[in-house]
Amino acid sequence: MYVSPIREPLVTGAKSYKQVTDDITKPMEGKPGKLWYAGLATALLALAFGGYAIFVTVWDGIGSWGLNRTIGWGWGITNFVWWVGIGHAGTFISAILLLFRQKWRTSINRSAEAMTIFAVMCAGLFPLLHMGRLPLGFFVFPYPNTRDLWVNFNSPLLWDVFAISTYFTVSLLFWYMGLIPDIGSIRDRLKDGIKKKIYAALSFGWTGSARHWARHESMSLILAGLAAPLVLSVHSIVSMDFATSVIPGWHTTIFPPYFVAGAVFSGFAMVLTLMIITRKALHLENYITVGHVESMNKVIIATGSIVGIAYLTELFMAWYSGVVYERYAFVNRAFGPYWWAYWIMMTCNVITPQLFWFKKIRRSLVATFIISIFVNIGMWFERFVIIVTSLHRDFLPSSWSMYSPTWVEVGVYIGTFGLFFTMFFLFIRFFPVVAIAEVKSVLKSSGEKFIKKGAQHEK
Amino acid sequence: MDKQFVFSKKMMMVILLFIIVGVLLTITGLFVSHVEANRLWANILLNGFLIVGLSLGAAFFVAVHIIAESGWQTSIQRIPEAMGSKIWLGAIMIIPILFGAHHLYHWSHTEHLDHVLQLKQPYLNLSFFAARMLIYLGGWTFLFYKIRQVSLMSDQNPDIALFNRLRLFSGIFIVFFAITSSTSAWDWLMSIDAHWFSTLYGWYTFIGMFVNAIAVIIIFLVILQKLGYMSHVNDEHLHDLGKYLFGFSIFWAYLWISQYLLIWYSNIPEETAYYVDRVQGFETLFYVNVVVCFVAPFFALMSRGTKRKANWLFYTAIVVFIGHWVDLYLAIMPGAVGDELSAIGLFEIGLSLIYVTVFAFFVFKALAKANLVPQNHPFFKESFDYENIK
Amino acid sequence: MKNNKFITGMFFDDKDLIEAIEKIQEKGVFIFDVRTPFPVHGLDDILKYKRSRLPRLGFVAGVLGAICAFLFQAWVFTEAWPINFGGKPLLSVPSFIPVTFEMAVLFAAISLVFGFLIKSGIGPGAETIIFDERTTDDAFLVVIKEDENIEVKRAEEVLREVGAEDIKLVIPMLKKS
Amino acid sequence: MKKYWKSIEEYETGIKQINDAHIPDKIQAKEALKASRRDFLKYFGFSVASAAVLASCERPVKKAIPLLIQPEEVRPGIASYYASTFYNGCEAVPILVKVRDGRPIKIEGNDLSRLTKGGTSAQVQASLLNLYDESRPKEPVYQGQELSWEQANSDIIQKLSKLDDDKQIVFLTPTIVSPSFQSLLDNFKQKYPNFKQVTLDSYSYSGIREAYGKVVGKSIIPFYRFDKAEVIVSFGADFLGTWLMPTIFTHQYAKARKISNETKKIAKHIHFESYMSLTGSNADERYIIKPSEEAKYLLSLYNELAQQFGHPITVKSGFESELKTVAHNLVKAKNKALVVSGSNNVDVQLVVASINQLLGAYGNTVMVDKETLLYKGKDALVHKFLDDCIEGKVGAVISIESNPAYHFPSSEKFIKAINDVELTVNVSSQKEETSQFFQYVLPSSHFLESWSDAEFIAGEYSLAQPVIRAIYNTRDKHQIVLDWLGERSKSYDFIKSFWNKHILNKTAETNAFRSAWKQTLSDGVFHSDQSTKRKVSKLNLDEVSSRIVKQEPVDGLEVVAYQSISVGDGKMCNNPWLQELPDPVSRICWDNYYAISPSLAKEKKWKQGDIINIDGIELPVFIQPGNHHQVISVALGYGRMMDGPNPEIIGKNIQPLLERDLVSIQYFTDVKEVKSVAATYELATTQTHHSMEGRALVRETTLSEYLKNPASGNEMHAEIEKLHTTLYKEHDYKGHHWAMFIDLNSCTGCNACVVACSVENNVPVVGRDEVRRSHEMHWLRIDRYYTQLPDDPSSLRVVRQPVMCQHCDNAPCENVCPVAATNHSSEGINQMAYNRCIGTRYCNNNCPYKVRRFNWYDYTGADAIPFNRVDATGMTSDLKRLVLNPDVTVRAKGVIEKCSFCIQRIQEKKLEAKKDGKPLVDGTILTACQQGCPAKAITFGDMNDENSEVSKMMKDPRRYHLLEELHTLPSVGYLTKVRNTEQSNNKNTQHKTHS
Repeated sequence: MYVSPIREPLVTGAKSYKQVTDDITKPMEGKPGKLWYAGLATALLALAFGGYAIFVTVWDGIGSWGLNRTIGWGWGITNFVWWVGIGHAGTFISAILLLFRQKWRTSINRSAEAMTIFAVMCAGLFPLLHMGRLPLGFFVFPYPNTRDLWVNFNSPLLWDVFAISTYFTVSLLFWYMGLIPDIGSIRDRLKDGIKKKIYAALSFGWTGSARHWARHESMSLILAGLAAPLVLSVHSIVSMDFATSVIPGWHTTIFPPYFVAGAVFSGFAMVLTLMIITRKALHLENYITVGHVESMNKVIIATGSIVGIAYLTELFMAWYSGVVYERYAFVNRAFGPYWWAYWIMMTCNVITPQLFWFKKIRRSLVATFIISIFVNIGMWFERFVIIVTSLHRDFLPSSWSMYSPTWVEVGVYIGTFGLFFTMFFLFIRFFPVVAIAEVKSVLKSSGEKFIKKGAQHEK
Repeated sequence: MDKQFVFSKKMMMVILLFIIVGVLLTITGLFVSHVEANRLWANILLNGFLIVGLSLGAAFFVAVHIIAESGWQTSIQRIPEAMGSKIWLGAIMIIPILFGAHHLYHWSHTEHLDHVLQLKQPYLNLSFFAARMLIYLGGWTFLFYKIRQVSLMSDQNPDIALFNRLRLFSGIFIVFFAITSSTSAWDWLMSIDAHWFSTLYGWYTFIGMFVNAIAVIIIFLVILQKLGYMSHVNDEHLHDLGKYLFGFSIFWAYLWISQYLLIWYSNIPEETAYYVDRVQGFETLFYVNVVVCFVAPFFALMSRGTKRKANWLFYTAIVVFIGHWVDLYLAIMPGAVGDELSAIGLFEIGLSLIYVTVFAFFVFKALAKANLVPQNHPFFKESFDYENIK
Repeated sequence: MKNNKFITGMFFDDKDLIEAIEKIQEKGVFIFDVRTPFPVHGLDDILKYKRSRLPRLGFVAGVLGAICAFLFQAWVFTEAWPINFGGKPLLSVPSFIPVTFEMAVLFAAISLVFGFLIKSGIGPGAETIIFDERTTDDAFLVVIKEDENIEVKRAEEVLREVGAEDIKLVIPMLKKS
Repeated sequence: MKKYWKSIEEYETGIKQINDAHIPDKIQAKEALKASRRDFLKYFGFSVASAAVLASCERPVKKAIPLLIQPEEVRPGIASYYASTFYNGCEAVPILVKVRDGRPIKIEGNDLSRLTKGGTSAQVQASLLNLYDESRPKEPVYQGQELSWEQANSDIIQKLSKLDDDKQIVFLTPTIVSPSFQSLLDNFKQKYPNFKQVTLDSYSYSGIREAYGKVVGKSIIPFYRFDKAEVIVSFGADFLGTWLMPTIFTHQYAKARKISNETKKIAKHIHFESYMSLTGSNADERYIIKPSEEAKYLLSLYNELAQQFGHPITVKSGFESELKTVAHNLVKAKNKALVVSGSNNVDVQLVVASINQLLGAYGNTVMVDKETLLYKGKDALVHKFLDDCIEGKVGAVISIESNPAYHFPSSEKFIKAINDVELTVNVSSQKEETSQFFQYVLPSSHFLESWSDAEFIAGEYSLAQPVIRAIYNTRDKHQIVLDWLGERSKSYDFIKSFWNKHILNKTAETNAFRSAWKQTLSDGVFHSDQSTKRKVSKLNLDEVSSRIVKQEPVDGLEVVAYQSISVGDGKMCNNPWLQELPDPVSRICWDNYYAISPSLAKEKKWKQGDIINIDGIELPVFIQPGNHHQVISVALGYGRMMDGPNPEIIGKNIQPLLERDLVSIQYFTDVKEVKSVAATYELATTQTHHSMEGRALVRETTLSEYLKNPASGNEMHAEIEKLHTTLYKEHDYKGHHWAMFIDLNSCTGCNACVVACSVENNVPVVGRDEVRRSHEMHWLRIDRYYTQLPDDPSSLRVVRQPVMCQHCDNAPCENVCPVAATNHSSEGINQMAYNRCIGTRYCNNNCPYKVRRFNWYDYTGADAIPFNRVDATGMTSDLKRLVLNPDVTVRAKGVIEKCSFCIQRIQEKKLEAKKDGKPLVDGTILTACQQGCPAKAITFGDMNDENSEVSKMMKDPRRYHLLEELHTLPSVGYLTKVRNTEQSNNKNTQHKTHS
């Protein structure tokens, strides 16, 4: 397969196949460093704190959160949407970029998908915890019961149950199916021992047979084909939690695609935040290159701009609608008591990513890191703005109210960070963070060594 | 591969024939059925927007692929380029609606506006409307003219800097288009139902025109292939175009259902009024629209094999094209004409035939101007050396 | 059961591998298997593997999932216990779309993965033969199975002729035999 | 286990017997209070439950006759209703008490009363809870030592007889409305010649009485007829809230302002006041004056009227020109006009009386022949009593329910003086501050445990009968006095014979008497049309007016003290339902506060919640639009101890501010010193935003507009109705389709419905902290908005709107519940399956009306997890739980709840109709809010029944629905408010219209 010489190599440092395996599996061998232990300990601490906050929530009741009769959802659902959004990058990278033949996905899809799975786990916690009666949460499943009562298929929350669990399952399968050849690689590097046995079991007996590869590729493509609309559907359905209502600021038709764009936007930001650190810590600079970062930044600017246009569209339509409630909702967003949240959102989501129009910034790791964190913050506030500022002043001014979180809500949020990073630290320790086989498959077309060769050949 | 397209006399005659047929149909239509002024103007808007949409969709296709540094599309780039360079033609076709605005846009009757429409006056007034129209059409025409110009220049000049200029203009075009595609859809289509609003409307309209442009690109491609050109385009390219048609048809359906579901669900009269008009007065077309625009391409292009068959693709593309014509019809007629006075008769068919064939004529002319494959394109070679995963 | 004998030859470049395979096939020798560290393009064509039927499986499962999900929802709302929710029609088709779609995807994805695992004979705890541990690293292995048509020696010879390195005879020990 | 609860039959067999036979009961009760909650339940709750069942299996009531239902026997699970009378020292209201399984669980108005027609007030509704108050005195106590009733009584009798002849025996009581009790006291006076009766009212109306002493020769309060008035002018009389008898007045007022196709006339209400009162907020025209100027205003009005009538005028006071139009209105209405004043100043009331005389109101809107028998206290006598105490002339003070330590105008002086009195006895059914200063504390029964009667307007009688055996070792007041008199008869016998002799005028123990008595007891009310003719004499106002004119104008801040709608005079302070009731004007609960005008706040740079100190009393500031710039208004009745798990003093008692050396207490005073305190206090409020933001929520019109077009102010309804497109057909409601209508023109915002709803539906009380967090649980709230034309503060008006679940047929909440816990019934009710609810609160988010309430904590004790109950007010104590309505589920933590249209009542009546084989008659089903409403503003019925009231209202041009443009199709409808004014604030409302 020919690749144009003006394209940047995706693997630098003139790597051979063997070097690829060696480089990527290196962090898993030997004793983990102090940094790793410190990180894991911090994550576990946060997790424990979150656990305590969850205990308080369940034991005392949702009253331990800052919600009230007007604002039924606050940090909890904000965090839910935020985490689900972050959980969109992985599958987007592996599925949609696969369909669009974007080869640069190979270096980052593995870890991005892992993040997806962990983020969805974190996200899934919130709809459970925000229930007033968590122990009866199983009512949401349509199971035959003595009352002969099923569930309400009209409810977007119920759609969420299906969407999130399907998304989690499919993402997990997709991720794991991609992982087995690499687990096979690790297995084959290990000498006999318990570790080898575990990896052997985990590898499902992967052999690398050409027949298996053919089937694997075919399956991956179809899975990608399925996962692509799935990614769209998940955040679309999440958006419908709001958009199906009649609440001004919630009920707007642009929500499904705009939420998806926002999700990819925030997901990419989170992947960037973590990958910039990880590539440094695990010495993967040759695999996750500045070129990769730039490509991701391009996605960020695209999705960020889509989100920005959606903001403006909403704003204009609120005015254009001529509806008192709609108009007020948007004026209130910008100039009401929560104006600061709105302007944080606007600054972080619309203005900062525009810096990526400059190639220098797009290719600067430091700038990217900072902007990615801005985007993470901005996207959190976007959900906060949508949920809280829409609810706190809706139709009847008599019920207007204010909301601020309690330590319990903050604690649960911190706890999900603990969960996410605990999983992430374990992941980088026990699994290869870059898809070994996939990088090898593009090495010839996009490796530095081969591109140079190709270019010479042409001339 | 370096074959230059020759717009033969024979072809011109065929196209002329089509135009004549169109004119005859139109005139017959005018005599057979009573065509109200509203219906006349609505059809002018429909066809004008159709042609603008085709050019714009194609222009966007080119720009987005340039900016995304996509390789495969180099092989067919000249077709959307030719289409995109005809935005001026669309502009000529759509600008006349300014003279029929009173027949199309309820809000232009400033003498008796209700409260809500009065509130909208700062935006919905004829002079601002006309100004915006000129900005949209002028902007698109100019920016795409630059893209086309640079693209043609690079046929002679292998300088990579030209490619960077191409990227720059594509970028500007996309930014401009991102905003104006929505606002123009609000202006020209959404404001027909002046009270109604939907935030998704702009994007929905955009996806419609994009899918339609892809369908027409396929149609042109297959026609050229039948005429013995574009032999360099292989199954892989067809496969990719098929995937596009398939994928964006699904995406169109996704936006369609998103808008419909949310409005259906909340059932607020100020929003449902739009769909009630369509479901009640145009029930068959309403469902036909979904079937033709989504179900048909979905099943037709589901399998790998069909995407790689030129004929199969060609006919699917025609079906999709008709589907999006219906989509536009549904966007315009219920509000501008109403279910009692509108119909799809000889007049509609004839008029659209005229517009489409005139457009085709100019596109063929544009195709004849340059090599069918962009020379010196940095992804030129890459475009012919790739393979779809099975 | 008799233990099969396999002759393996190793390559270190996919290009070499493909050239070698083509040569081996010219000699009329059946290639039992090829082991590669990553999917090598065009290999399945050369080895004349049939196109996988997994897509069809996925399609059928997806359609089945969609139909089941839709019919179930319709049954619950109209037959099992018709309840008026917010004045919506009992058969509220638009409401059923999300779950129908999700179930279609879920059915398709699960059947695809299981189809792949079952068809490939791999899975948790599956026993497979690994001819050479380098094949998951950087080595490309051509495997020829000894049978009536080809003897071990001939196979080794063929492999050597096409430039394979590290030619070996492998007799896997099956635990259960 | 012993029966603790007894039938009333046994009650009659004698207290002595009961006391002897049931000592364990006493011990039980004592133990119960000491023991832990769980033990309490074991001893008490269980025995209550079983005893209640046992008791009800017997034929319990021989003499107390159930009113509505007279079954062969009382069956468990079936409620009985007993007629009785509510009287708390302020107003008296004939009531019905709903008793289930031996427990009174709800109070309704007695619809046989021709004065209230079944109306109640918030206090009436809530008074039920005081019955189940654990802080009530439970045993007779002498100097902190418990003793038996016999011991206490004999001690007291002995001490009374030992008193010197020149020492007075003073009975200190609030106004006694019970004629039989008054006769008992008269008997007492015969036995003890040095007996003296002093009436101590918690709020003085002495001024009116004194004035009428001059006008008609007897110090009466006339009976006002707001229903007969066409023009009502009130000077600071909060007659819809607290003035005299607000429940009756609200009923009258609503009648006078009811507008319908038949009567297209409404009374015009002009209100002068210094702070925003409930009544003022309902007025058509409202003038803000300083309290110190009220007299002058009235005098000017008098002069203006006299001039317009061509009568001689008196000394001018300077406001004549301002009052021209008001006077003109009055003159037009002539004898159909009514002027009232809330002042306690004799001079002021004399002017008012003269104005009414000028108008010819006597015999029409002011009845002097039929006097009001409330508030009989006279300030002069109260002062005299205090002086007597100080001078040592008093030998015994027996306080009966009057709580002088709190209510006495100079309570500190009183407390000091009382120390030297030989014998002090406090008879009380509630915990009182007085008890700690008195030697004897005798627990009297709650009015629901007592026999009594009432004549609150001459000729209007009402009986009170016990509906439960006394919970503690208490005796009713009649019985206590009877015992002191040494009479062997029981209170029931005494009252019966008293009625026989004096009221029913029948020969004893004849059949005629028996049936009349039975009927009266069953009806609860009795009236005779006898009246005393009184001559109204013409007054010369010159002396009065010169006194008024001479008054120096106050140039500075003034404090106005008023009674709040919820807590009133403070007697019912210990009542969580009332404490959590948001004030209808300020929407604040759980505290009193200094209400100031926004302009004063701006001037002084005070923000809401800033604590200020006025002459030694610190309270937080509340910014109240509609207050006079120089007026600080503050509620009386606070500063009392609230019992419960966390006993605390609620608010501050501001009575000390009013203690000037005046004979007659005035409820306003000038401020000597105001200091800002560097502290803030968060007031608990249920509404923080007060403008409708241009939304057509409350729709109103003026009378003249209405007469031109009955749909005026509601034009958008027809337009919206036209545009009601839908993407799916509405469901058919084949049987009933319940609907409710609220006439915004009738609703005064009195809050009776809110409490009625809470009582009926076991709505939890959450406490101040939870209200601060907007966690209040009321299913029904009364939204209050201010409207004002731009740049015209005088155009400030108040509109109110009771909002409960709207039972939308296209309910946005139902769609989104994932577990189908809320859905639509076949009769159009938006229903909640509490046991299915998992608490996602999604429904609440989606509710445009925000009427759903979430159980944030375990407020009720229904949660499965132990030790997590959040019950700030002790509402889950085992005794208080007896008040729960067994027909309504007590909701657990984490569950959404909301108005159910009183589904339990609907089912009950449907079942009855089915059993009787008759179709359900419109008006049979009354929701709790509807039944409690004194203004009859709420109508409930079946809109499928073409002849029902609600069906008629569906066709009323005033009909609209809240947020109807959303097409939620609410089953609750509203009728526009019609103001009798020229100008309307309606124009300010942005109408959303379509072409």
